[in-house]
This record gives sequence, C-alpha cells and structure tokens, in this order.
Amino acid sequence: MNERVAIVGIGWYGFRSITPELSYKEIMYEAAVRAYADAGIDPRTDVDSFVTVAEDFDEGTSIFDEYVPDQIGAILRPVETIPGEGLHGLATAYMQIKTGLLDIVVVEGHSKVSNILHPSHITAYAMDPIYNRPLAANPYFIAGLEMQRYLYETGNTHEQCAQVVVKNRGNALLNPLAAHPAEITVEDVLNSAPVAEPLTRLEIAPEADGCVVMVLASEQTARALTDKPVWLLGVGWANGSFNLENRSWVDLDYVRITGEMAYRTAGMRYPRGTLDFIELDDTFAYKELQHLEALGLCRPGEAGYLTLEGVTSVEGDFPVNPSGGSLGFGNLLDASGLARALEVVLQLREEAGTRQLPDVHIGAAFGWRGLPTTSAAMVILGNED
Amino acid sequence: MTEHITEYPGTPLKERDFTEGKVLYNWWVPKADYAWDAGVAIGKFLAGLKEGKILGITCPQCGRILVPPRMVCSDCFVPTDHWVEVRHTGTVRMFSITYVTWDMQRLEKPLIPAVIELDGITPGMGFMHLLDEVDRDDVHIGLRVEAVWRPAEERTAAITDILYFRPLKEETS
Amino acid sequence: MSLTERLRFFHEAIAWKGEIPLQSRYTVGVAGERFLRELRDNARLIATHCPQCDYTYMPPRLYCERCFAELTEWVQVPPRGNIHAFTVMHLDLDEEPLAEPEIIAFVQLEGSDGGLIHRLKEVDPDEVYIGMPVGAVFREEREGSILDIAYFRAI
Amino acid sequence: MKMRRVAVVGAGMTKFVRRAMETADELTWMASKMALDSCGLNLDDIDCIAHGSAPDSFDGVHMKSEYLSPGSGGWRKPYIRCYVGGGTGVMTPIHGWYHIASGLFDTCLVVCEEKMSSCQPHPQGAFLTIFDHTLERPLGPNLLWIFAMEMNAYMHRYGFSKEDFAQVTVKNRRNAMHHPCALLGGEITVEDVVNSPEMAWPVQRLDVSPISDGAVALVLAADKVAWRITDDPVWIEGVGWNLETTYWMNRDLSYPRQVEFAARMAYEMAGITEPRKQLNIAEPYDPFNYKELHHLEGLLLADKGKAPAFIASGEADIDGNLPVCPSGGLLGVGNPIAAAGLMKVAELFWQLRGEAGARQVPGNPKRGVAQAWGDLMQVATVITMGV
Repeated sequence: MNERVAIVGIGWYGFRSITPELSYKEIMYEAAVRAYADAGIDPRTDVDSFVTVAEDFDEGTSIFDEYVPDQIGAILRPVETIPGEGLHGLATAYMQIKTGLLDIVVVEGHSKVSNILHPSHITAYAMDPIYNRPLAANPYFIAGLEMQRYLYETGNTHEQCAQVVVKNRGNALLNPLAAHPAEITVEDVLNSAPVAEPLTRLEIAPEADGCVVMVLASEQTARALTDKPVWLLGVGWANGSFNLENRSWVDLDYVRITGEMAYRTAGMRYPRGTLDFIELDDTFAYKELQHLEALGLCRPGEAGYLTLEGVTSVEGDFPVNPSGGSLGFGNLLDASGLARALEVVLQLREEAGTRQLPDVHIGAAFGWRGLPTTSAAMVILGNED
Repeated sequence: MTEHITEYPGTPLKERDFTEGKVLYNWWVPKADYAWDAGVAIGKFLAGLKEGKILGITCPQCGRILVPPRMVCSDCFVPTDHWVEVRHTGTVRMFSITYVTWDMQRLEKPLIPAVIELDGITPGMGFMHLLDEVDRDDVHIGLRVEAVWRPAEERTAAITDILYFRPLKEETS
Repeated sequence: MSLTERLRFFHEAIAWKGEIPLQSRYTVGVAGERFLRELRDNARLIATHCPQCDYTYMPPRLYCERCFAELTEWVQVPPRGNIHAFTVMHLDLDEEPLAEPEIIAFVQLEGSDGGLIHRLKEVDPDEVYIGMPVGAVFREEREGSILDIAYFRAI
Repeated sequence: MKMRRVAVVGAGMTKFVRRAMETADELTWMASKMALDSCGLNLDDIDCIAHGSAPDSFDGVHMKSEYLSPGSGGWRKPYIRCYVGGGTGVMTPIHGWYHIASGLFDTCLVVCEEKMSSCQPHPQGAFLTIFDHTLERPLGPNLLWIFAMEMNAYMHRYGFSKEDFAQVTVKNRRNAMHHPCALLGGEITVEDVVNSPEMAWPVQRLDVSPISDGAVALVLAADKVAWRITDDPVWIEGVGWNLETTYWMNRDLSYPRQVEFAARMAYEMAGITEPRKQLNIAEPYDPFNYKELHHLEGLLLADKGKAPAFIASGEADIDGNLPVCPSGGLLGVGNPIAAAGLMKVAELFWQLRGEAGARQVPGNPKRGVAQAWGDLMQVATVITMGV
C-alpha cells in the first residue's frame, strides 16, 4: 500500500450564479486545464484514473458519466463516477492511490445548478415516495423542522445563526472566487422573508455554478511533481438514518462518525487544538453551528456563542469558513465539498491572497449532501512533511 | 447457488395486479425541466444550423475536423480552432430500422435513424439523424445521402432544422 | 492552454430547453401493504417492533436498519402523540409563496420510536409548541395512502 | 510493494422478476441479508458499504443511494455509491476492492440493486435521457437504436448472420434453466430467435435481455480476515475499468476497444498472460446476444470476428474448456442493470467454490473473469477471480 497521498494540483472555473458563456463540458475543461498546469502533468500520459462526482437529476441526463471523459482528457482511461459529495470523490481517489495499483488520480466535481428550472422538485424527488413525498411540500420543511428542534434543545439562538450569515458573506468579500459576498447585518437576516420558520431566506446558501478539479498523487510522485504538496492526513465519511422519522434532529450521528473516522485516520486525538481552521458545510446557517458541535470542535450549545464572540471569525482563534462557506461562496450542490477543500488547499499553500490566514499547517474540509440526506464526508489536509 | 439456499426472495407481479388493486401503489411525475447552457461549440453549431450551415472545428494538433464540434480534441486534449463549413452530403456508416418509439409504442411507418459520415472532413466525423424518402430495402451501409432542410423562416437553431437525410439523387458516379 | 475562443455577446449564449420525461409508479412494499391497508380499512396505525434493539419503527419497516433482522412483530400504535418539531411553510414546491402558510410537524406517536410527518390544521401557528399533544384526523374516503390521514390537530 | 489481498467470502441475491412487489429498499435488504447470512456475519461485522446502482430514473428516486442506504446496511457506516451505467455491476466489487486494499477497512458489503419497473410508461423510456440533450434527444431516440447500429456495424464488418447471434440466446436461456433466480430459463431454438418480432432491425425481441427488478450482494474481506470467515475464499486477482469517448457516432463500433483496455489492466494485475488458457470460466456482459460475442473478442478470449465460431464449437458450453455465461447471463437470468453485472461476479464466486449446484462447471475451475458494459457503448469493467 502507498503510504501517503497528496494533492499536487488544483484548478477551478467560476463561481457565479449563472455561467451562460460556457457549457458544462467547457467549464470542466477550463478547470481541468488549470489543475493539470498547476500539477505539471499531461492527462493523456500521466494520469492513471479519473473520479468524477455527479447526480443524474442535477445534470438532466441519465448515466451522466457518458459525458465526462473527453473534456478532462480521460478517454480510454479508467474513469468512475461517484454520485455523492465531492469529498466522497476525494476519498475514492485517496483509496485508489493507497492500494498501490494507481499513482496519479484526478477528481472532478461541478455545478450547473443554474440550468435546473425547478430545484425544489428535484430535491423532492429524492424523498421517500410512500410516506413523505405525497405531502407535496417544499423540502425546505426538513430544514425548518431540524433548525427549530436544534435551537430548542441546544439553546443556540436565531441571532447566532444570523451571525453565521453575516460572518460568512463578509468573509466572501475578500474571496475573488466567491459568488455571493455581502455586507449585511443580523437584523437583515432575521427580517428576511420566512421560508420554513424559523429558517429565513438569507439563511439559505444561494446557489452558484462552477467546477473544481484536483490532482492527487502518491507520496513519491507528489514530491517529484511539486514542492508544495498538501497531504491528505485523514479521511472520513458516513451515512445516518435516511428516514425522517427515525433520525436524530439535533446531535447528528453521521457527522460525529464522519469526524471520528477522519480524526482516527489522521492520528488526531485533540482536533480542536490541532486543526488551525475548518471549511464546513453551511447550506443553511444553523448547519455551521450544528456541524461544529457534531464534529466535537466545541461543546453542544457552544457554537452559537463562539460565533457571536468572533472565535470562529478569520481573526478569531478557530476560523470557520474563511472562504465564505456556501453562504458566501455559493451552494454548488454535490461539488460544495470540493470548494471547501479548494479553500483549505489555497490556505495551506499560502495562496489565499488578502484572506490568507497566518501560519496555518492543518485544516479540514467537511461536506454534507444537503436535503433530504444524512450523508457527510470529511478530509483533513496538512502542509508539513 | 450454494445448494443449501433453497428459496430466493422477490415477489413477481403482473401488470393486472396493479389495475385489479391487488397491490397498493403511489404515482409521481417529477418536474425535471432544464435549460442547458449550449456554450461556445454547440452554441455556434446551433446558430449555424439556423443559417442552413453544418459547422465543424479543427484540432490544430491531429488536424481532424470535428463534427459535432467541441472546444477540446478528445485524443490530443488540445483546444480546437478554425471553424469550417461542412458539406451537406455524406455516407451512411450505421443505421437501424425501428418499429418502436422512445417509449415503446408500435410504429407503422418505421423510423430510420442513421449515423451519417459527412463528406470532405475526417473519416468517421458526423452525427446521428433520421433518413426519409427512402425504402427500407434500399438503406445500406455506404448509402450516399444529402440533408433536407426546414425552410429558412421555420428554423429555430436546432438539430431538427435538418428535417432528415435522403438518398443523394444527382450523384453520377 | 484553455479555450481559444469565447462568446463576445450575451445574445450569442443559447440555452437549450428540455426535460427528463418520465412518471414513477412505486409499490408500497411488504411493510407498506400491511400498514396502509390497516389505515385504509380500519383507520388504525400499526408499527413493527425489533425485539433485539427494542425499537418500534413507525412508519413500519420490513427489517431493522440497526441490526438488519427481519421484523415480524406488529404492534398497535394510537393515532396520537406529541409534536417533536414543527415549521410554518411559506413556499410551495415551485418555490412560490403559498396562499396560506401551512404548518408541517413531525409527530412522535405514543408507543413508537418514530412518528409521522404531516400537516397540522385547526390551530394558529403561534399557539403551536414543541411537546403539544396532537391527534390524527382520518378521511372518510380512504384509499391506502399516507394522505388517508387528512391532517393532525390539537387534542 | 505488495497489494493487500481481498477475497469474496459471501454472496446473496433476490429473484430477478419483471415487476417486484417489494420496494427497491426492501429488495436491497433481502440481497444484503442473504449475503451476510451466507458467511455467518451480521451487520456489525461490516466496516463499510460499497453500493452500486444505475439510472435513478428507473427506481424513480433522485440521489437513489440515500434512499437505498438503509437496505444496503449503510446506517451509521461509511457508504459510497459508484455508478457507471450498465458497467456498475462489475465496477461495484472493484469499488469494494479498493475500500479494503487501501488498508482503511477489513470487511465490505458490496450491494447492487435496480428496480426498472417503477419507470412508467415503459422502462425503455428512461433511456431517452442517456442521449445528448441538445443534438440527439430531439430526434426521439430509443436505446435500441444504438444497439441496433452497433449490431449492424458488427454484422457488416464480418458478414455474420442473425443465426450466428441467435445461438447465444439459446445457450444462455438453457443455462438459466438451472438458475433458481432466473426470469427466462428455458429451451428455445435458433429459429424461434430469428423469427421473433422485429423491434429495431437488426434487433429482434429474442435478441434482447428482459427489463427486470432485482438485487445482488457480496461480502468482501481482507486476506487474514477472509480465512477466519470461510475455508474457501475466492480472491479478487485482477481489476480493470475503462471509458471510451462520448462521441459514439465518431467511433468504429464493430470492436469494443475499451473492453480490451480494461481486460489488459485486469489481466496484468492478475498475472494472466494467456487468458484463453489460464481462465476457466467467462461471464461477458450479454444484454443482447451479439454483445456476448462482441465482448468475448474484447476480452481477448476469441479472435476478432471468430466469436460466433467459438460458441458454435461447443467449447463455450458448461462442459466445454471455457464455459461462457454458465449463469444463464442477462438473456436468461434477467437484466436489472446494476445487479446484472454483480450477478455474474456472484456466479464466479459460487462456481469457483463448487457451489453452483445444477450449473456447476465440471473439473473444479480455478479462475474466472466477469465483465460488464455500459453507457453509450462506452464503459468496460472487468474483474478476474481465482481460488
């Protein structure tokens, strides 16, 4: 088995609410060309396997992996599509390299969510067809139920959730990649239109188009290719209970298990003290708090307080979502996890420009597949040898 | 099968079990509507169709003229360049004569889908379309065909701006 | 290098409209048949109990997702329980504003570890609270669907 | 650096039926439970789940993996789905293989499911949306079109007759008579096949495998763990997968290059230099009868254009020196897309353990190859196993 695996190249296209100037094939090509240039490789000769992340109904095409190989230079090569979170794709590439059979693996994930005319109908089509879908309710009700119960049990407040939006969309102002930066206040968030009380419109991450491609390599190859390898120290992923009626609405078992696996594979016993920062899913504002607590990065009920106190801001002791998170960067559906990981790589390579965090060595990216799933994945990255 | 497994799960049903109420079931029609960005290559191809042109694009490295056009050459992974107008005649490379629609309704008059290799560009380049004005027995691999266009004012920048391909008449050879 | 050519004018950008045209027919399954026929014929709710995990699945399942054992023990569950969580919905499936906001609640049914997600009616949103006792209102004309329960209301 | 060895230690499957009463999730559980029972394990002994299923439009659920996670045993476990069209059935055990070979896990439940009958008005309609949304769908294509064109190209190149292809349907349906889960086992004749109704010339009704619902599951275990679970583990010796260009209309469809590339990858890993001698059983993907021949050539088990002669020679029968599709294949057992490919891998598992009952290939076979195909004539997934 290969010992260690590193990210040796990153490339992206986007991120904006619409991308009418290019087709999905063309944004994939743009991101892939940048990643291959960054890694210094030619996909036609150097890459052993390609992993892409896509869901048929997000793309509007069945068996979407048919439409993937040409634009990322992968024809007549091993190519596999993972219908899952972008970080599930990263974990798959990690496993493929660790077997020793494959040396360089490319991971691709994109969003053309602007091409979906009725996104809520697509999300509703993922719900249980016998017990939940017949209600024909907008799937945001799941987030409404979860947020209400979460605030009720943990004592976090709606203002603290609003502060997450203020922080993340504010962080996005310093991130040229982000699609939805904004200077807003807690009052703006609390007064925005109610969607699924207590959830308001501004607490829902606005969608964005874009593509992320990453090149991973085994240790030996990574050292040959780049002097700034970003090591995959730990990986973790897990599912919870799919049915709405038997899942825990507050302490998310699947997030806890995902974190435990990632920490274990990274040999990390005290994550809060070892991680310098984290990029984690904030598809809904309350989710950032809920995920922080479920990942054991603060005590239950403490996440809201830490956010209001500024501990999780870019100047704070434990920055959360310096990229702007999905709220500021834009919700890329299943590719969101790759956008989180992209930020962690940029920070660890000290290429994050004006939002560069000082002296960072270990960061994590956590992704959730969004409504109505209980499926999460996480990677822990480091820049030290 | 492991010999000691004797009974396998799974309860087969007949279509009438649904109509006769033997099993309960739910129905759902997803609103899965999309507006896919055509982008540069296909956008220009569609615009060309509206003007009654079939456009291809060239790979500078391997020299192939690619139809349908694409912004990257699949073999070379090099960006393509130099648009080319392609002739409206070609050769049938593959075909079928189908008596069922996409959702398996029976057709009296068969549809004849075919892959047409267009003249004057790299062998194999072309696209799938329908044949018409031809008897099923006359269709063969190698049949020379020409495009039949929708009247200009009715064209909408779509693959269906070409109505169909029909056998080439005036080919003298 | 990347694309050698890009669009110059916005009007050059074409979006091709289309759909995935299909309809889906779902059998309700082994557990669903028994649950929904009982609901239709007798306006009663039944659940499956896993003796090993001592977990009562509502809605009932053919198997326990925790220990994977087949569930053969059916138990009666009263059509009432307490609100575990509720939300006031303002958007419909098309993300258009609802004419009237509606309440959707997760009702934990007595004697079960699960419950049902359903609409709450005959109550004003600001009178609803977590823990509130509610009961199912059954339709007269039932056909073996979760919608045979019209809604839940305060009891 | 030696790769960690991974074995199949258990398998289970449901009947393949045209319309199942059970929900997709219940079918998935039935196969998974049988696989665990077959090797005396329970869900707690499983470290991770490798799930595989094909178009969501069949079962009628978006993000189908989430809906099927309970039935796959995914509750509070690492769980990833892979999906490469029809090739998923053989991609999923490869997906499971690198879960364990990476060193992250010791045991893995591999499960594939498809419930095509939920797709209305006819499951075939779902295949409209595998074509390009802008340049092909407006023509109203049916999946039969592209199969018919490939069959046509293959026939045209070598001058095959429909009888050459019909013999495959006859062989596989005969073999399927001994498969307890088979949908179409039975004795038919070449004449029945060549006189069956024309659907999309040259494709006729009995050239095609049936729409089906079904699920299959395997249990994989790492080297030492496998020996503790069973006395005869079946080792995954070679894995290979490959994807051709999207532009099927620009390709010569008479020969599947991607199958050859995937086969070479798997043979190289398994140390197979002369596949025709070293392999004792072959399960090429047979959604259509001509495809079995097409894939035998791609798998380097028959010379180009010579596959029909190889089948006619009787060498491919159960008692031949290289039995092909002893399971009965998709044509006989059924074709619930993702589960169909995994049924072939399960067949190798039972055959190489001598547990195939009435279908058992004599002369205790040592090594077998299973292959799946998918997408627009485009993906190949190959796995070789041995004892």
